[in-house]
Amino acid sequence: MGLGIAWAKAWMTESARIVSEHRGELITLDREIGDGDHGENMDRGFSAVLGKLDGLPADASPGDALKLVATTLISTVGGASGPLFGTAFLKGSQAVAGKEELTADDVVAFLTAARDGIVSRGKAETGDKTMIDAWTPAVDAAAAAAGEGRSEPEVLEAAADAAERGAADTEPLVARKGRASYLGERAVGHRDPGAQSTALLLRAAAVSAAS
Amino acid sequence: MGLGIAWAKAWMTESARIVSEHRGELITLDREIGDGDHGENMDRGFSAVLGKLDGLPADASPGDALKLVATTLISTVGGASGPLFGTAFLKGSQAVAGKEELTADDVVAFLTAARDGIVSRGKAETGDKTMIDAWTPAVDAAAAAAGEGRSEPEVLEAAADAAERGAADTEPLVARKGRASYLGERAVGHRDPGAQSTALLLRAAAVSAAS
Amino acid sequence: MKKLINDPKNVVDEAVQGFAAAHPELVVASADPIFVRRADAPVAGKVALISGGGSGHEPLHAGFVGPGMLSAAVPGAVFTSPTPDPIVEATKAVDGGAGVLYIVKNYTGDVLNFETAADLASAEDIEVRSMIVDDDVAVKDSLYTAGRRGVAGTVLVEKIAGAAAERGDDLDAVTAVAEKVNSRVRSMGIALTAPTVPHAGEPSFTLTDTEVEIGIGIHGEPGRERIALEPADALVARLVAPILEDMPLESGEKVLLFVNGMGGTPLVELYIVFRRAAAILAERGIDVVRSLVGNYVTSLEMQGASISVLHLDDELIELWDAPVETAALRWGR
Amino acid sequence: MKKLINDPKNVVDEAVQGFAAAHPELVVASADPIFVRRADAPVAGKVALISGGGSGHEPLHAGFVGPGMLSAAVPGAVFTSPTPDPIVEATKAVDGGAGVLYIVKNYTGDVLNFETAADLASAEDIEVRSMIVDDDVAVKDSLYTAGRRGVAGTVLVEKIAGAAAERGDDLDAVTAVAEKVNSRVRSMGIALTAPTVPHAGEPSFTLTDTEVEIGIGIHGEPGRERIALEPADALVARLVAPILEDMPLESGEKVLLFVNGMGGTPLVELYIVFRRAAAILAERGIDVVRSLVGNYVTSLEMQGASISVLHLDDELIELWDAPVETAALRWGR
Ligand SMILES: Nc1ncnc2c1ncn2[C@@H]1O[C@H](COP(=O)(O)OP(=O)(O)O)[C@@H](O)[C@H]1O
Ligand SMILES: Nc1ncnc2c1ncn2[C@@H]1O[C@H](COP(=O)(O)OP(=O)(O)O)[C@@H](O)[C@H]1O
Ligand SMILES: [Mg+2]
Ligand SMILES: [Mg+2]
Ligand SMILES: [Mg+2]
Ligand SMILES: [Mg+2]
Repeated sequence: MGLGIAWAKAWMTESARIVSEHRGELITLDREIGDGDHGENMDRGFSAVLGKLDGLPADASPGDALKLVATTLISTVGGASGPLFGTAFLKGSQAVAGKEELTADDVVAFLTAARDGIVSRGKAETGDKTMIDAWTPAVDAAAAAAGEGRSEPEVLEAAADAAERGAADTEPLVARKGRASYLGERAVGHRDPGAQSTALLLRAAAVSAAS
Repeated sequence: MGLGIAWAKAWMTESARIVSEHRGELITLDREIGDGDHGENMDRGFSAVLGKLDGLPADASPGDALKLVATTLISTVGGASGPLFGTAFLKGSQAVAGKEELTADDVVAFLTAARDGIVSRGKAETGDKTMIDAWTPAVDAAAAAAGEGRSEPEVLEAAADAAERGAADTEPLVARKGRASYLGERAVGHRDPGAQSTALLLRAAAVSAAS
Repeated sequence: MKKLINDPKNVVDEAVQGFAAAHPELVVASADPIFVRRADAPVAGKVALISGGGSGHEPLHAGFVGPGMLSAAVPGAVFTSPTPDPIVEATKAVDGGAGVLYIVKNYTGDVLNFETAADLASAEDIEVRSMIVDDDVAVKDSLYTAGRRGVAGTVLVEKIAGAAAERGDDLDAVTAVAEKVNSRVRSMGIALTAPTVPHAGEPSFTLTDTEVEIGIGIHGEPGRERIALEPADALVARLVAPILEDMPLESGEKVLLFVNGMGGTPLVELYIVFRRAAAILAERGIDVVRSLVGNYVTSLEMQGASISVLHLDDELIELWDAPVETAALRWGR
Repeated sequence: MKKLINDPKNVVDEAVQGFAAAHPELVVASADPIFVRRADAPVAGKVALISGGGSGHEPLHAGFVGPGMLSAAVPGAVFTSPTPDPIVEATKAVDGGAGVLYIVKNYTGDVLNFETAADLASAEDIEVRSMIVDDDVAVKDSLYTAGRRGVAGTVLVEKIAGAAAERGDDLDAVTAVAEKVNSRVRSMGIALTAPTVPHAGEPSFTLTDTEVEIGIGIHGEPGRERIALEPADALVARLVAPILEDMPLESGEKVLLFVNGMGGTPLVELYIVFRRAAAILAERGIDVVRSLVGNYVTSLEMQGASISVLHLDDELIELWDAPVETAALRWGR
């Protein structure tokens, strides 16, 4: 049994909750090496997403839902993270378009397309201290788990775990993209806010799949 | 032996010293119920006076010196206190014009003319919480002392003592002139800075006469 | 105290030098004594306008020197009225034979020093008039105070009287226009923080993180009352009410609404204040036909704002709209 | 946090409403999505200019909307790039058939959102070009950063490109002028205090009473280095040096010197900074022939300043001097 529209909706509900809960923490991370709005941006975006979920047609697929997330994030978040997360959900939703239920491989396809979308917009490489440093380990861990034949919830859990480690691993890095890149060495010791919010979103996905 | 040019010069030297020493205190008093510049204004004025004293001709009278003080204060102090103290020294110097040495009665004439000059410019009455509340007790005390036949230093000391009491007595008053008048009841409990600087100047006069 | 200054004693000198260097097409600065005059002064046959006062209120007054507004500005030390000498020198420098109007904010020091200057200038056969600006409704005008303070309304007086001089009004007429503006403008201010006078080195007063001072002046003098911070809309209501109480306006009457920043408040906040003040006036049917929003009469880096309402008529509108070319106010040329 | 605001979420909406209410002769505001456009837009046959970005930098950009400068401004949330929708709507509202130039400050968010908007506008058959402003020499432009930031120089780009559009240049030519200004302007800033973003509620960084941050941006991002407070003249030297290092100027060359306030610094201090910066340039024989001093590209209530030097030529001087009529910059009409 794969992940259907109920999961997609649950994921977004949980995302809105977890982002709102961590709003202050994301603001603080961004204040330290950016401009202090990341928590506010994400919170604004996912509250908007929450408000749109009910408007989905009854027969919507997960891909439809995730595409709605994409356009909503693009039109409400702003900043760097708005277009980047928006592109991630847009490309990800296209990768799973039309499917009623997502299999483990679909989850990997979604995550891979999402990550690739961010890279093609933002041009960040691994180690640049951006959200990519959470997305790429997540994609790799998800692919490995799916390769081992794990279930969808397990694949998402592997992704979330890896994203969290990836986010933590941004701390010692010097940033080469985004606002933190202006800081040079002074960014060292601080976690990238977008990597942290990526971990939160993937954790929400895993939690929603498990329950 | 009355008070000659040496006294007048000593008075001004001591005034510059005492004003500079109390600069911070006058600023604080003025910050509380005014705009915080009185110490700076007085300090600027009396440093300028100090710089002019040497330029006095050898045969200058006390009145000449005090007139120089007047014009210097008028052209360097600014604010409310500049024209008021300037007028005080101008009118006072005119009252003793031409005298080589000031007797006790001359001291009273000087103080009276000075006080009247301030009143005619500033229109303050006793109890308005201004420098007048130091000048008027000083004039009265000086007149009483001179009437009792006291020496010049004693007359000045009586004036200084009375000015100090007068300055202290401004504390419970509501101001009706100057910036402190904007405060209404909120000026109560604060000493008027101009009354305080008046007391300092008259103390300088007394000290210079005694030594 | 953290400021972009060198020796606190040189703040005014250096700022005036910088000002003159930045605006050579508009002004010339005299260094000793310090004043700033129109580059083209004296303008023959036209009434000259001079204003001045303590520094720390920039762009007031030097920022308003130029065609259509002031002929000269005389800056004193920070928050300290200038002495008579520079006023007299400025008077001589700008008199074009048609006389000079002194626009004086109502502070004892300003009044006394301009008074002395007027005496000295008259002694040199220059015809001088003085008018006193006292637009601040925070201060009760009674026998028991030095009278209302001159605050942000001063800019409106200077602009409109300047236009009257530019159109060729004689000294009495220019003075009458200035008096008319003053009689029709009321202001009220609020402070969120205190300014720090450079030579004092400490804030003029202290407000906690949840207090504001209502009825503040422009010298870091404490205001009318200290209250707890409220949303902007509520604070705006507190500022507008005493203005309209003091100068009742009928529905249909025209006003200029001026929201002035005290120096440290961002423009976004000033526009939020403007929005509500305009709405309150609109609710009463009062017609805001002209407006001004910005930092024009400041109190160093103080955070806060003032609201001024000028009751317009056709003459005042025409004079307000007339061309002006100064560093801080410019249109029509 | 003490500000003259209501709900932090409504800061931008209310400020834009206030702005439009204060300047009805110049601008019209759209409420949903939020943007501000010239009252007379679209101007047929002329290239339209749009800029935008996070709010909190006022008067940038809305204060520069009007004849001779921007056609529209798109304000995002405080310090947050706007989303594509309002940019697209603004584009449709101001396109006069000659195409639209986006003037984008170099921040990842601004670049990406304007990029998406350009795609969407092109899909609606509007010809769009984008140019990126990156004048901040505090940031090393290398493979290892997001590149230089767009800061105060943006105003100069907007003014001069606006004049090119007004004189009838086509889209390519206006874009080329904007690029030319950007290639000839360098800026460097300093902060004495941090701004507080309304929705964050706390200062973006903390500086002690004796520290300043050199190479600051306009978003409360920390700067290049933190040093002990020095006299203004020494700090100015630290700002001018990297500008001239990056853009060597020969003796006799002409520049525009722009001293920009960050929002919370009084004008006196800006003029003290101008004085010294002009003197340093004069020592090298560089000719300051135009100047601008004031709070134009701010960072909320941050105290601090930036210095920009624009290397002029005859064309740039002519376009700079051309008439402009906006809320924050106005001359010649
Ligand atoms: N070029 C990029 N590629 C990938 N991620 C990026 C890039 N630039 C910025 N980011 C991410 O965006 C996050 C910041 O988002 P946010 O604070 O919402 O936007 P802004 O930086 O515009 O204020 C950073 O923490 C980083 O993870
Ligand atoms: N009308 C007046 N008559 C007499 N003294 C006055 C009057 N107005 C003000 N003063 C005195 O001037 C003092 C303030 O001087 P100062 O601070 O130097 O000037 P300013 O008030 O212009 O800042 C007050 O403390 C008061 O003693
Ligand atoms: Mg951010
Ligand atoms: Mg004082
Ligand atoms: Mg004073
Ligand atoms: Mg941002």
